[in-house]
Amino acid sequence: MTDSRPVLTMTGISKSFPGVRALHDVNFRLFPGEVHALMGENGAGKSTLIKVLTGVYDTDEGAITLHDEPVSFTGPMQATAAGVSTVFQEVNLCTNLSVAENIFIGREPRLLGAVRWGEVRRRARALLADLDLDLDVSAPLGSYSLAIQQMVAIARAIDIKARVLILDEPTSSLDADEVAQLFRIMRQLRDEGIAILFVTHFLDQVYEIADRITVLRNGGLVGEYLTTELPQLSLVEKMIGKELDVLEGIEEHSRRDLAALEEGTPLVAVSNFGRAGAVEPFSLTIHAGEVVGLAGLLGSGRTEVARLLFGADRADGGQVAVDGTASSLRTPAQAIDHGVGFCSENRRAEGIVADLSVRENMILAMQAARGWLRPIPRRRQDELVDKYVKALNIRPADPEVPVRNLSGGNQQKVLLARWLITEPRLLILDEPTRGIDIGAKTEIQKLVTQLSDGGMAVLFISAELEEVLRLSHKVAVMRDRQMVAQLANDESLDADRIMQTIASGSHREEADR
Amino acid sequence: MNDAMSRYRAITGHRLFWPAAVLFVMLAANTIYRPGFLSIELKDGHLYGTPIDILRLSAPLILVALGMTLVISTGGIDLSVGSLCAISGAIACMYISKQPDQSSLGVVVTALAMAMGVSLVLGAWNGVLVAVIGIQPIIATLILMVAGRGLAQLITEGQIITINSEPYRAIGLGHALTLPLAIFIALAAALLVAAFTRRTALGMIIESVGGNSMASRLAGIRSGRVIFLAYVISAACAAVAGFMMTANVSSADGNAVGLWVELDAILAVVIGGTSLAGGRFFLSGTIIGALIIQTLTTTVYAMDISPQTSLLFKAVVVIAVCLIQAPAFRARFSRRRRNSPPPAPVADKPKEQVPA
Amino acid sequence: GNSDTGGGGSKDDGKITMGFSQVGAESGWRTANTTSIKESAAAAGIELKFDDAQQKQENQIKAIRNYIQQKVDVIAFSPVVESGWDTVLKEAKDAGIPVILTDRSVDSADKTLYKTFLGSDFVKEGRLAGEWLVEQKKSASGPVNIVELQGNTGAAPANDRKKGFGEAIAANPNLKIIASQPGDFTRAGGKQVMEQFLKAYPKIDVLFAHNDDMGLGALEAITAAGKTPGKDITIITVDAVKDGMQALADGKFNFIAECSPLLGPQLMDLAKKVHEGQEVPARIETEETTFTTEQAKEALPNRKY
Amino acid sequence: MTTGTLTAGRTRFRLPRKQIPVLATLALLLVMYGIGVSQYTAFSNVQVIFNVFIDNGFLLVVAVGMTFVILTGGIDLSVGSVVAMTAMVSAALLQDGMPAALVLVIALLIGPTLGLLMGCVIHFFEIQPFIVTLAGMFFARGMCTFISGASIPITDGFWTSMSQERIGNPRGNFVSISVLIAFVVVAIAAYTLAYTRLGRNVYAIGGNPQSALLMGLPVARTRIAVYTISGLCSAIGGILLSFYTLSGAPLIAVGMELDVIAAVVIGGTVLTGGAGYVFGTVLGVLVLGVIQTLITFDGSLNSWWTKIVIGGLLFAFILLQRLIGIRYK
Ligand SMILES: Nc1ncnc2c1ncn2[C@@H]1O[C@H](COP(=O)(O)OP(=O)(O)OP(=O)(O)O)[C@@H](O)[C@H]1O
Ligand SMILES: Nc1ncnc2c1ncn2[C@@H]1O[C@H](COP(=O)(O)OP(=O)(O)OP(=O)(O)O)[C@@H](O)[C@H]1O
Ligand SMILES: [Mg+2]
Ligand SMILES: [Mg+2]
Repeated sequence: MTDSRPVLTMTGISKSFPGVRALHDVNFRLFPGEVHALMGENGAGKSTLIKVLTGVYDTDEGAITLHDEPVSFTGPMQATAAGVSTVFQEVNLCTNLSVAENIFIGREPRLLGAVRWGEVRRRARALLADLDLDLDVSAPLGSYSLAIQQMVAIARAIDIKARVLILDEPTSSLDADEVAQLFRIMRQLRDEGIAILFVTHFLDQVYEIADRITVLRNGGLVGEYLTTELPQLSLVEKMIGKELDVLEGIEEHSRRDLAALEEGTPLVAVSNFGRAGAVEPFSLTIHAGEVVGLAGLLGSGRTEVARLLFGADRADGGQVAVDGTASSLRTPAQAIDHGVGFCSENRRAEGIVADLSVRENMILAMQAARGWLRPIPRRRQDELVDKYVKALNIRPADPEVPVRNLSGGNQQKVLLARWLITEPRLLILDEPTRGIDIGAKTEIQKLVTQLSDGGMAVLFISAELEEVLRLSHKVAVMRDRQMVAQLANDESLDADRIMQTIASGSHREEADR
Repeated sequence: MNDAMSRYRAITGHRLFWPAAVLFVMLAANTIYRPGFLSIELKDGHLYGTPIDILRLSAPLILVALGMTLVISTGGIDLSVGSLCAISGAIACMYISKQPDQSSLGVVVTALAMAMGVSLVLGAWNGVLVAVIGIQPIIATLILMVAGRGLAQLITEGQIITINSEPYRAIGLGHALTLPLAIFIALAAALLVAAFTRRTALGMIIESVGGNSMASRLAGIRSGRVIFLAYVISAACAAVAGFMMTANVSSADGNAVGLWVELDAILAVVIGGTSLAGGRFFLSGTIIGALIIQTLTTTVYAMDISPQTSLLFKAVVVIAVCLIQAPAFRARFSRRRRNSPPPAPVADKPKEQVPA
Repeated sequence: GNSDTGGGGSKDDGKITMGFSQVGAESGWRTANTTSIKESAAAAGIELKFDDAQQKQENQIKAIRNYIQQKVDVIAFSPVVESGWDTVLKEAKDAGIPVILTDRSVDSADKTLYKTFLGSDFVKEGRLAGEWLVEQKKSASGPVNIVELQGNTGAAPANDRKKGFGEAIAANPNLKIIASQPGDFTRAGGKQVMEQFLKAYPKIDVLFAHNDDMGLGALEAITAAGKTPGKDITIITVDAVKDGMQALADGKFNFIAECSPLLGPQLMDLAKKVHEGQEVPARIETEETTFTTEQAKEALPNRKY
Repeated sequence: MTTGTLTAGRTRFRLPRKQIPVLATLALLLVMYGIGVSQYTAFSNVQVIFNVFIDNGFLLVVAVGMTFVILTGGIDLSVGSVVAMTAMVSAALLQDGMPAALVLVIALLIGPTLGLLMGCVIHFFEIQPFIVTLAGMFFARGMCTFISGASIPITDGFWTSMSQERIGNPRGNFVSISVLIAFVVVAIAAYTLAYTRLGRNVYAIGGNPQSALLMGLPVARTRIAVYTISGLCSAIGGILLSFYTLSGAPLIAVGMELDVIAAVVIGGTVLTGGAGYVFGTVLGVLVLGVIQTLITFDGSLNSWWTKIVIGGLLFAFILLQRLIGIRYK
């Protein structure tokens, strides 16, 4: 399965940021022709290890060798040149450039120094087709959803044809189909002898594709294991340092009687709500205490629905009733006034304010709702922040560090906290568990059920169908920017039936249930 | 030893340390050149000396720069402040000059109110262009920068309006507690802006809008209003600065008042550590920045650096100031040893490794 | 001979059209100059096309080009700088449009490019100021310390006045300029620089300011330092605008070399002559004088600007 | 209802949308020109248009350089002073009798060198471009006054012929050599931005410098290059200005950086970087030029009304441009 000589070794790597020791004496090996999963909780140091490897950060201590040659890259440019191709954790592409250009920039096919644009587009189309994507490659990347951007980033990295391919949480916003496509290609590359480093928080995916696992905890190395020799439970134990409580109770919760929940005036009811070019008009009612899941494939318009309901985009037409009275949801501020909260899937562009501290990021929405003239007393801020830092296990637990210094998963938790603090009546969660480790994920799922028991309505979007099924009372299915069905989450509903609904196209009759 | 070391770190790590150090070095250099530079004497019950001059002369710049700090923090820029200074000064002086009793307090208060009113309207105009219509700030305020100069001259009809009004003069030259009143006005404005932004949530909201406007919008911040407010505050600050500049020479010159002050103000803001890209702002840094700029100007006169070379001198100082402040520069040139890192999380189990 | 085939503002109704490009509106002096030109044009029945170049040579060149396009009868302008006019003046010459320079001259080698120059001689103004000082201080035995407030670095009036003044005071080696800084022709600038001079140099006998405004600003600094302007420090300036004359009459200034902005009537006169093809002298200097305190008291009541 | 049709729908919408801002600017420019023609008879003269180019050739070249800088999200305040310094150095060297060819080479080297230095400081020491180029502006202007306090005329034969050569009909409608040089610069710049790696990297850095770095693009090299390019363009602009005025004056082109930035931004380039075209910059320069021409043709405005009207026209233009932009969004 693997060669005996590692293509890449990292020995004794240490890296500290002011006040934080991100990595301490970590060893890591990568063999040709293997998929090697790097595992650990949020903030364990996975991304930092990758950034040290690719020269984004200098190491404090330690050595890296590539093909037995000591290397010390000054940046991704050098790393790429040496045959290390990387997809970093957050989508790191330029949204102002076209899709095709994002794939090829820096390595464009040229003729006498001039970029051959036709060729660039043609190749990009071919490459994306291989990933089962049909995009307008000359449209700016920013016009596509985050998941598609993620796929484009993967396409770019794969096409570099490097000897080492690094993928830092590439699957965090992809659904089963795309993951399958990605894995097909990863296997193909592995069989060609390429070494692949893969970071994910999905255990199933690890067991599906990885040959070897390295576990980090708190910046330290726990160990390196063969996947076949490490059962799931002990993997989890090694990651979090203790045993994980199971997800009991959550399942039963969602299968409660929908009819009982849907009595009385809905909290939010929209009809014929839509926006040209984004989503076809749809109707949806959400009751207090109800969790509505949105299912659909990549680009099916789930995010667009969420944005419309929050007023982030303005609907072209349709009626909105909040608590049975006609209202409008035309701006986020308006929606917040009605008690709606929205946690965006794109945390870097639409979520965190990188300059501000963890505390400020958390209280931002609440402060905005109160208006700037009524600052939240500092003591109250500290209480709230403290509560959620503990509840969501945010690390480092210092609320005054700039949020930019947090690991991706921890940033996501900060965003969640921002909305939980406002105690909304309807909380729209677009991929809330993106990039969050299993421990925190169960915490969040528990939280959602608790909140809905307490009367909060939740609109839950996730690329993971199981998660949607586990939590929702009702699942709305999207396809081609159309809401094709709304299904009660009873015993008969499972992932297969949802996939069938999507596949078999429009089920208008069911939608008007 | 470790303790002293970390205290040293803490001081040099403070964001005001380097700007303050630069200011200190400049003052020291002047004192070496002319030992009397820092001397202050009491004349007619007023403190008199170069340091006092620097404080008094930097007062208008501090005012303008305070407003500019907020605008820059929202991710904008306000080029019109110089013209606004000219307009406010022109209106005030023009009105006073037309009155029979120029020294009456009522007249001066009316003049100030009128001028302030117009400035606020013009600030609101900037705010509307940027926040409502969505024109790029640099162009939106350029319009008023060009047209505002014309307006100021229209008001004064191109003449220098000389006034003879004691209360008005006091804004620029009056004294309180042996110190120039201008210093107190600037200080009061600084405290007011600080209270306005830091005692309320305005400061954080401005920083949030400047840091990531899309995220702020989705957090429910009505960023338009915040941006609008920043331009209005900037205009108000500029108006007061205009009063000070004109009161200082008891005359309004529509063409000269506040000429290029916008550049100095932006420079002061940037030296103070606020990024032109928006986000975090530092009022105290801005004030030190303004003092540095005024000290630089005064140094040129005090050392009688020849006019032919004074700009070269300024260039050298500005770049030196920035280099010293830049962490990347210092990092490159100081081979300091790293402090011992925070205690390592002890790995509780021996590390395992499997053979290939 | 310039045949007007219509177009532009100049119908062939015998009315002269003049294109005038002004430097800007950077000072009270300049504004008075502009007003004088506008008023006299109206009085002389000349249609004036006025353009404000805002201190930019490029703008003036553009303006002159546009006047050529509009086929005006006469072009007049006050050059922002001395050099760099040959190309556009040649175009004017080719188009048969006569050019008159006012206020400041140009350094073209080809003197046929313009008909005449009307204006003041900045060097002379500086010299007059210097000569008066030499006369005043001829009995001084010890050194006389002079400080100078210059105009904008590089501006022609600043350069020339400095030059003229320097030449004149060279006559007496006791007269020494101990410091010289630009006050940018503004009161605020004059004041700020003077404040520092007063602190840096305990003994200042004479102040020479390149214009009244800087002198007026310096006055305040001198008063604030507890000195008496006009007595402790002799003040000499250039321009003779109203506020300056007032200061002179009050004895705060000691001497002003006039630089008259009232070029309008003479300019219109010249324009007519040039348009009719008459010969005019190549250089006409405006009638200018100098003022002492007594003369200022007399002249002040009928001072227009 | 398939993805295919959706994609097609987007394509139909996208093509014009990308060009709309530029087209709107062009249309408004034409409207402004039309107003001029209807108001002033001589305005319709073709030479008026040529003059706009002749008078703004150097501005155009400098604005092209600035476009590169602004596209990366930077700013270069030193351009006006570098223009002046180049003209000043040329004039001074020519006065000393140095051969024209050598003077050209030297003059064209100074600007890029300064640009290179500024670029290095900006990139390696992570200092904001605003301050670094402001220091550069002080430096270059200081060099001007240092070289000479007064203006220096240029009498060199090469310069005079470059200045006075009329291409076209010398008695009728003509352009100057500077205009041709400016067009060549524009063409090269447009090509560079659209078809070379350097150009594309400029856009990428403007879009997101962090991402550009992580994508393995040569951020350092590109960033330093744009300031060097801007310095080069300023130097060319300085030479053109010295052709234009046949002199070097220490105070020339004061405040030009603002005109240049305005032209670039009016032309649709976004100050935060990542979006814009050289062609837009050409339009931006023309807008400023035509406004200036309109004012001169009017000739009835006094000094302060001139400023107010310039501001007003600028406002009207920007407002319409913006409103059209919103409408088609
Ligand atoms: N630039 C930085 N400055 C300061 N601290 C940082 C910086 N980058 C990362 N850290 C800290 O280093 C630690 C490791 O972060 P890293 O991003 O490597 O985590 P991760 O394992 O990738 O987590 P996740 O699963 O959430 O992505 C975290 O505690 C984080 O706060
Ligand atoms: N197959 C596709 N072809 C072209 N564009 C697509 C496609 N799918 C999605 N898009 C783009 O994605 C956006 C709509 O996706 P939206 O973000 O609503 O999807 P989603 O259901 O949330 O899926 P995800 O977030 O998983 O991508 C639109 O802006 C559209 O331009
Ligand atoms: Mg990570
Ligand atoms: Mg989505």
